Amino acid sequence: MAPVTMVEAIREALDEEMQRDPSVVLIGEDIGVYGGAFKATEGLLAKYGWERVIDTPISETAIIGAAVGMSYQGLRPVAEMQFIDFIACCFNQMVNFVAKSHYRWGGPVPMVVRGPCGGGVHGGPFHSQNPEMWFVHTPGLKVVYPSTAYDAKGLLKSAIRDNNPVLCLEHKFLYRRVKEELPAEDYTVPIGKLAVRRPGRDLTIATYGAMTLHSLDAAEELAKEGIEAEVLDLRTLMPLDRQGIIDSVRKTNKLLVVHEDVRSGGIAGEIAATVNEQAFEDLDGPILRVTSLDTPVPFSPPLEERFLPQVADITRAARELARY
Amino acid sequence: MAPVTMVEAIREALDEEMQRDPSVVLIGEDIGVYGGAFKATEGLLAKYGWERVIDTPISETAIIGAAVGMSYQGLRPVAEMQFIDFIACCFNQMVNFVAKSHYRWGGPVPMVVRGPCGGGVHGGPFHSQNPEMWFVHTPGLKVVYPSTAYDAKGLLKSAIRDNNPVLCLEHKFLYRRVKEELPAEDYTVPIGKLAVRRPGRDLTIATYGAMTLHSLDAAEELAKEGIEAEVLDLRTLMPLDRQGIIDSVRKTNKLLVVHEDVRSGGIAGEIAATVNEQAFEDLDGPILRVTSLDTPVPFSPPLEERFLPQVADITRAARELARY
Amino acid sequence: MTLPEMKYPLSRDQLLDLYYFMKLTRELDEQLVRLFRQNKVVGGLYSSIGQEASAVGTAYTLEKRDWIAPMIRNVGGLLVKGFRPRDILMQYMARSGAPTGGKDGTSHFGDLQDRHVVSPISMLGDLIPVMTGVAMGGRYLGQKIVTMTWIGDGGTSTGAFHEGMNLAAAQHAPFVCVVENNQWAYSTPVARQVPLKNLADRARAYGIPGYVVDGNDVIAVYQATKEAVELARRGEGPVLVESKTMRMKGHAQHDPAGYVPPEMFEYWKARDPLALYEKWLTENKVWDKKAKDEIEARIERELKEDIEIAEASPLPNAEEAERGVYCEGCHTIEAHWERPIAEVQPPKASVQPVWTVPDFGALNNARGSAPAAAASAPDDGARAEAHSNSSAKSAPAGSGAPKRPARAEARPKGRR
Amino acid sequence: MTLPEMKYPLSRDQLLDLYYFMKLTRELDEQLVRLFRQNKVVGGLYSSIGQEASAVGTAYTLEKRDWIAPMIRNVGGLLVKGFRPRDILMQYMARSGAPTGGKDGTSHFGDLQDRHVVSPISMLGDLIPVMTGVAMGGRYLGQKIVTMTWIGDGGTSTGAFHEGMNLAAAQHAPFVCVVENNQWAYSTPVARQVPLKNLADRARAYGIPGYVVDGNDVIAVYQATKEAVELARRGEGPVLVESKTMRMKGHAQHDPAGYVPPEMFEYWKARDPLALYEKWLTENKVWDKKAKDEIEARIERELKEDIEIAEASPLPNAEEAERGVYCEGCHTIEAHWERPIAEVQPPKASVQPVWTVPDFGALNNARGSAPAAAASAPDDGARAEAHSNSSAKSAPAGSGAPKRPARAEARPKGRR
Ligand SMILES: Cc1ncc(C[n+]2csc(CCOP(=O)(O)OP(=O)(O)O)c2C)c(N)n1
Ligand SMILES: Cc1ncc(C[n+]2csc(CCOP(=O)(O)OP(=O)(O)O)c2C)c(N)n1
Ligand SMILES: [Mg+2]
Ligand SMILES: [Mg+2]
Repeated sequence: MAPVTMVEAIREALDEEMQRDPSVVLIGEDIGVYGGAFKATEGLLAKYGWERVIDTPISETAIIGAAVGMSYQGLRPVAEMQFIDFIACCFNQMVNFVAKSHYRWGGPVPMVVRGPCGGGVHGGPFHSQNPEMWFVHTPGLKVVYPSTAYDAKGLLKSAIRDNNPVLCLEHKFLYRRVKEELPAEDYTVPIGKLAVRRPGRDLTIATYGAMTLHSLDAAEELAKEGIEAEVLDLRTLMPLDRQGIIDSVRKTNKLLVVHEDVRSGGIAGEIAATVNEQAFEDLDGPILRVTSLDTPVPFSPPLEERFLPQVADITRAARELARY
Repeated sequence: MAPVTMVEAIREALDEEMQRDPSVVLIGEDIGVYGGAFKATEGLLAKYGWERVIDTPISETAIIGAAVGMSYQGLRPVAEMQFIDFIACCFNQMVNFVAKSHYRWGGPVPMVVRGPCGGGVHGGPFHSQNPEMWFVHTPGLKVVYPSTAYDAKGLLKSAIRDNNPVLCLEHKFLYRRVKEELPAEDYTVPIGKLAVRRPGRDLTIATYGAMTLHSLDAAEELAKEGIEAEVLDLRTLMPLDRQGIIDSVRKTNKLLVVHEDVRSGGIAGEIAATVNEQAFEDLDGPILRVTSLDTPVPFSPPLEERFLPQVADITRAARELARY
Repeated sequence: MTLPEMKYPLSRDQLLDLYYFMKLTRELDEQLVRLFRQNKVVGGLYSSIGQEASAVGTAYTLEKRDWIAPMIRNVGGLLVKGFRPRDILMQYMARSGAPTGGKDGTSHFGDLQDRHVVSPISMLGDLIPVMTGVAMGGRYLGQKIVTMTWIGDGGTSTGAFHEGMNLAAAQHAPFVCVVENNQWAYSTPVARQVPLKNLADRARAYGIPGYVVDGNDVIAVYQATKEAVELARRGEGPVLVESKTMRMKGHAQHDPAGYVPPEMFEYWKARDPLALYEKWLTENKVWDKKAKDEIEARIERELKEDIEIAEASPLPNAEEAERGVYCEGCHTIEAHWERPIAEVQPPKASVQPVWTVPDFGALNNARGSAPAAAASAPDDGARAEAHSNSSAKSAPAGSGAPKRPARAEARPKGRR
Repeated sequence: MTLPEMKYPLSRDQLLDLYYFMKLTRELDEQLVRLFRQNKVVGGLYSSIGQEASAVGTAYTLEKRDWIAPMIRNVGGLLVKGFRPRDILMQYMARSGAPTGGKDGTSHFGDLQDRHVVSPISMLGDLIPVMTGVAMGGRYLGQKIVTMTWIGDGGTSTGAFHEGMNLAAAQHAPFVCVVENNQWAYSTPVARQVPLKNLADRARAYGIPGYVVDGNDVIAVYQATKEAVELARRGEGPVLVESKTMRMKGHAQHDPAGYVPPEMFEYWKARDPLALYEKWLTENKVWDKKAKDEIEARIERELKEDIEIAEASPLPNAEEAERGVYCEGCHTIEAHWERPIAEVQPPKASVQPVWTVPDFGALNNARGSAPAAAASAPDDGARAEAHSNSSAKSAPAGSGAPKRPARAEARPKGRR
C-alpha cells in the first residue's frame, strides 16, 4: 500500500461507501465533471454516473435542502461545500431544518456535509474560516475534524453510516501535507472519541485539526526542556469526548487548549467549563488557551501568520503552565 | 412619567433617534402599516413616512444587504428581524458582509439589527431561540442583550450611534413584563459595561436577559438562607465586560454563570476561560453553570419548562457552590 | 345525473370527497378557534378559512405514493393525505398524543413511512429545495412519484424559494410548487412583495411552466394542479401553480387584520370557496340535501370524537424534553428501491464525464444591434434544450427522467 | 471623420477611452499572469480575458456620483471608476500599499468617499441587495444616483441574487444588475444552472426589464447599459442586462479548463472583444495607427510604473493583523444630503399608514376555466401598477422616486 494524502483518503472513503451502499449519493458544486475544487470527488462521476454524483447550480441552500429531501427518502447524501465558508449561505437549512428535524418530529436526517476549512494557505477572509462553533453550539448536529488521513477516511465513513447529520471539517492545509499508509480492509473511526497522540505527564494539550501538528511539534520541543506534554487530538467536537479530556487532566493536572478558531467563543471555553465542572479539584493551574486572533482571517502572509497560532505560542503557554 | 414596558422603551428609543438624526431609517417586515409583529415600530410610519420606515418583502438577506448598502451611504439603518430566529436566513450577510467589512477594507457599517429572542412564551423551536453565541463568536459584531426597559432604550440608542454593526437582542418574555419609569431627558447606556444588579459577598452569579430576573429571585431566596449572591447583568455580550466579571470574582471567589442559551458552546464557557486566565488564583470553587438543555426549544409547556433554567436550578447550583 | 365534462374527470364520490375535506377543514378551523378562546390552544393559531379549495383541490391530485409538505394553511392537505383532525388538534393543544408529542406545534409534523408527509419549519421557502430533494431521491429510487408543497405569495420572495425552484428546474425534478396567493403576507399586500400581476411569472426565471388558477374554485384548482402533476410525473420537470385566493382572517388569531380594506373582505366573502362549491354541487345535481346532511353529520361526529380524544390526551412528561435530539437506533433507515440496484452501481452506472455545449452560448443577434427589451419567452424550445440530469445511458427506464436530448450532457466520446 | 450614429452618442475621445480601458485591463491581466508565474501573486489569480468589453462598456455608462461594486472579473470597471493598476497589483501581491493593506486580496476593495466603489465579498449574490441598499439610500438622500453591480451566470442561482433583485423591484430602486453570462460557472455550463436560453428572463420574476446584449461588442454593451442606467435614473426601477460573453481562461490560474470543449474556445477566440473593437475603430476611421500606438505606449508606460510601485511596496507589518476589527473613531460617518432634511422629518414626513388594493387581487378569468399555461408577460401595464415606495406626499421632488400611481400605497383618508 502506497501512502495516501488526506484528500485521497477522503476520496477513498466516498468511493468505498458508494460501492458498498447504493444509498450513498454525492451533491455539490463542480463535484462531477471537474471532480471538485480540491479533487476530492475526482473519478467518481465516471464510475457512478450522473444520478449519484450531482453537479448543482451555485445554491448552497438548495444543496442542503435537496440533501435533506433525499435523506428523507432513506438515501445517505454527502453534500460538498466548495469551501466550508459558504456554509454560511445555507446556515438556516443547517441549524433549523437539518439539526432540529429528528427532535421535532422524528424525521432522521442521515446526511453528511463536508468541505475544506482552515487557514495557512493565504485564502483570505472567505476561504480560510473555521466554522465549527456555530455548529457545535447547535444541538442536533455532529461535528468531526480529523488531523490525519487515517482519521479523515475513518470518520467520514462513520459519518456516512451515522443516522444523524454530521459535519465533516477537512483542513485544506492538511489535504496534501499529511500522508500515511492506510489499512487495505474496511475500517471506521468512531465519532466521539479523542486520540492521545502523544502521552505525557506534565500538562495536557487538547487540540484538533492542523493545530495537532503544531502541538506535536511544540511537545517535541518541550520534551527537550524536560516538559512532557500529553497531546490530545479531539477528532470529534460534538459530541465532545469530555471523559477523555477529564481522564488526561486527572493525570497531568494542567490543561492548555489550542485551536485555530478565533478566540472568543471558541471550543476552549466549552472545555474550560467542562473541566471546571468535573475536575476542578484536579487542576494545579489555570486552563489556558492558544488560539487565533479575534479578527477575520487576513490575507497577506505576515498578517495571516500573526493571526494563526504558531508553535512558539504553544511552547510559550505550555512552559508558563508547566512552571505554574 | 408613567412607567413604560420594554417594548415601549424600544419604540421611544427609535422615535427619539429618528427625530434627532434623519440618517436613522428603519427596515423590516411588517414594520410600517402594521407597526411590527410586537408593535415596536407602531406609529413611526405615520410620523416619519414611507422613506424612513421601509416595509420589505420576506427577504432577510435583502433586508440586511440593503441595510449595509444604506449604511455605506452614511445612513444608520435599524433592521428588524420579525423573530430573531430568522436571522439564520441572513446569516451569511451578517457574518461575512457586515462583520468583516471594516476590517477588510475600512468600510464602516453603522447599522443595528434588532429583534425578539428567547423562550418562555411557548413559541416552539423557531420562535424562541437565543442566537447570541453565533454572533459573539464572529469578530466584527457587537451584541447587546438588555434585561430592563431602561437598558433596552439606552443600549439601543448607543447601538444606533455606534459606528459598528450592533445586534440588539430583545427578550420577548420581557417585552411587556418589565416596566419602569424612564428619565425624561436623553440618555444612553454604554456598550460593554455590565451592571451589578445586587451586591453580594458569597458568590457571583453572571447572567443576562430574562435570566437576570430568575437570578435575582434566586438571590432573594438564597439571602434567606444567609447566602449573599452578587448578581451581574452582563448587558453586553460582545465586547464582554471581562474586567467587571473578574472584579466581582476577586471579591466573592466563586462564580456561577446562568444563561438561557443552550449549554454546550454557550457564553458560560467563554467566561470560564476568561476567569481561568485572569483570576484562577481567586477561585475557591469550580465555575458552575445553569443553562437550558442541549436541545431545540420544545413547544409544549411542560417540555419548555424543563428546557429552560428555573429559579430552583439556580438556587440549587448556588447552594452547592456556596458550600464548596 | 351527468357530471360536467372535465379534462381530468372526477367521480361523484370524488366530488363529494372534495366537499368533505373542504368542509372538514373549515369546521376544524372553527373548532380550533373555540378551543383557542377557551385557552386550550398553546401558542398561535393560524386559520385557512377562505383557502380550503386551494389546499384540498391541490393535494387531492396526488396518489398515495406521492409526497407533500404542508405549510401552516394547508391543514386541508394533511387531511387529504390521511391525517385526522385529532392530529391537528393535539398539535395545537401541545398534547402528548400529538404526532410530535408536544415537541413542535401547528402543522409542523409529518410521516415519512406511510403518508409521505414532510414536516415544515417556520422559515418560509425552506421546503422548496427539500421537496425537490425528495423528488430527486424518488426518481433515483425508481418510485415514479411527484412531490408537492405550498408557499405563500410572501414566501416567494425568499432566497430558499429561488434556489429550490432553480435546482428543481435544472434537475427536471418531478415537483409541483403551489403558490397560494392569498393577497397578504402578514400585513403586507402582494404588490409590496413584487410588482407582478401574476406570481406565476416567477416560473419564467426557471424556464418552467407557470399556471394561474382561481384558488376558490376547487374544480379549477384540481384540474390545473392535476395537469401539473401529470406533467411532472411524465418527467417534464417542475411546474408552478399560482392559486389566487384570499386569507379571510388575520395572520393569526392575535391579528385583527385592520390593515385589510374592509371592502376587500366583502369582495372575497362573496366568493367563499365552500359556498361556491355547494352551489356548484347543487346546480350540477351531484348531491341532494340528504347527501349533504350525511357528510355534515359525519364531520360533526368525527370532530366531536377527535376533540374528545384530544382533550383527553395529557400534556407530555417533562423528561421527554431531553430525548430525541439524535437518532440512536430509534429509526431504521432504508431506501425504498423500485428499480434494479445494479443500474446505479458500476460498471452499469459508468459514464464519460464530459460536457457538450452545442451552440457555445452564442448570441444570435447581429453584432452591434440595439438591445431588445426583454428576452424571448421561455417556450417549448427552451424547455426542449434544457439540461437533463440523467444521460440517456444512466437514466432508469421510466424513472421519470426526461428523455429529451440534453443541452449540456455526457458526450459519447471521451475527453480529459 | 463621421462617427456611426448611436442612440447614446460617444465622442471620439470616449471611443478611444473605451479602448484604453479594455486594453489596459487585458495588459494588466497578462502582467499579473507573469507575476503569478514568478510567485509574486499571493493566492489565486482570476482572469477577465475575453470579458473586457463587458466590464468596461457597462461601467463607462456611469457618472462620477454613481456607485459600483465589482466582482472578480470586473477589474475593467475598477479602472473606469478611477482605480489604478497599482491598486489591483498590490491587492494581488498582498502588499501594504494595497487599498486594503493586505487584509484582503483580489478586487476585494472599495472607496466610499470618492470613487463610490463597494468592496465585494466572495459569496456570490450578496452584492445585489447591498447595491440595492446603496441605491435606496442615495434616493433617500436626494442624490439622483444609479448603482451597478455584476454577477456571473452561476451567481444568478443564489438566494441573495433573488432577494436583492426582488427588493430592488419592489422598491423601484435605481439599480442596474449586469449578468455576465460567460457560459461557465467554474466547471459548470450555464445550462446546468437553469434551463433558460437567456438569463435576462430572470428579470421576468420581478416584473422588471431584462435586456440581452452581445457582451463582446463594447459599443453594444455601452448602448444597452446606458439605456438601462437612464431608465433607472429616471426612477423607473431596476433593470437587468445580460451580457453574453465567454470566460477565455480557467476559473483561476490553477484551472486548465479541460472541461471546456476546445471548439468552444476557438469559436469565441474569433470574437475576441479587443480584436473586434480594434477592427471597428479602424473601419469607422476613429483612429489611425498613431493614435493606437499612443494609447498602447501609454498603457505600457503606466503599467511599468505601477508594477515598479507595487513591487517596491513592502508586505504589511504583522501587527496590522490585530487592528481594525471595529471602527474606533477612524471614520467619520456622514450622510451626503442633496435634499432638504426637513422633507424627511415630521411633520413634513407624516403619512396615513394604510394600504389600498384597488382590484383586490381578483383573478379576471371566468370561474372554472381551464388553466392557462403561463401567465401574461410582465408588460408596461404591470409596471404601471407596481408599488412604489414613496407616496406622492413624501417623495422628494426629483429624487428618482417613481411618480406613477401605486397599487398599494398610502390612502388619503385615515383608517385603523
Ligand atoms: C424566512 C421567514 N421570515 C419571516 C417569517 C415570519 N412570517 C411568518 S408567516 C409570514 C407571512 C407569510 O406570508 P405568505 O408567505 O404570503 O403566507 P400566508 O401567511 O399568507 O399563507 C411571515 C413574514 C418567516 N416565517 N420566515
Ligand atoms: C455562494 C457561493 N458559493 C460558491 C462559491 C465558489 N465559487 C466561486 S466563483 C464560482 C463560479 C462562479 O461562476 P459565475 O457566477 O458564472 O461567475 P464567473 O466566475 O463565471 O465570472 C464558484 C462556484 C462562491 N464564491 N459563492
Ligand atoms: Mg400570503
Ligand atoms: Mg460565469
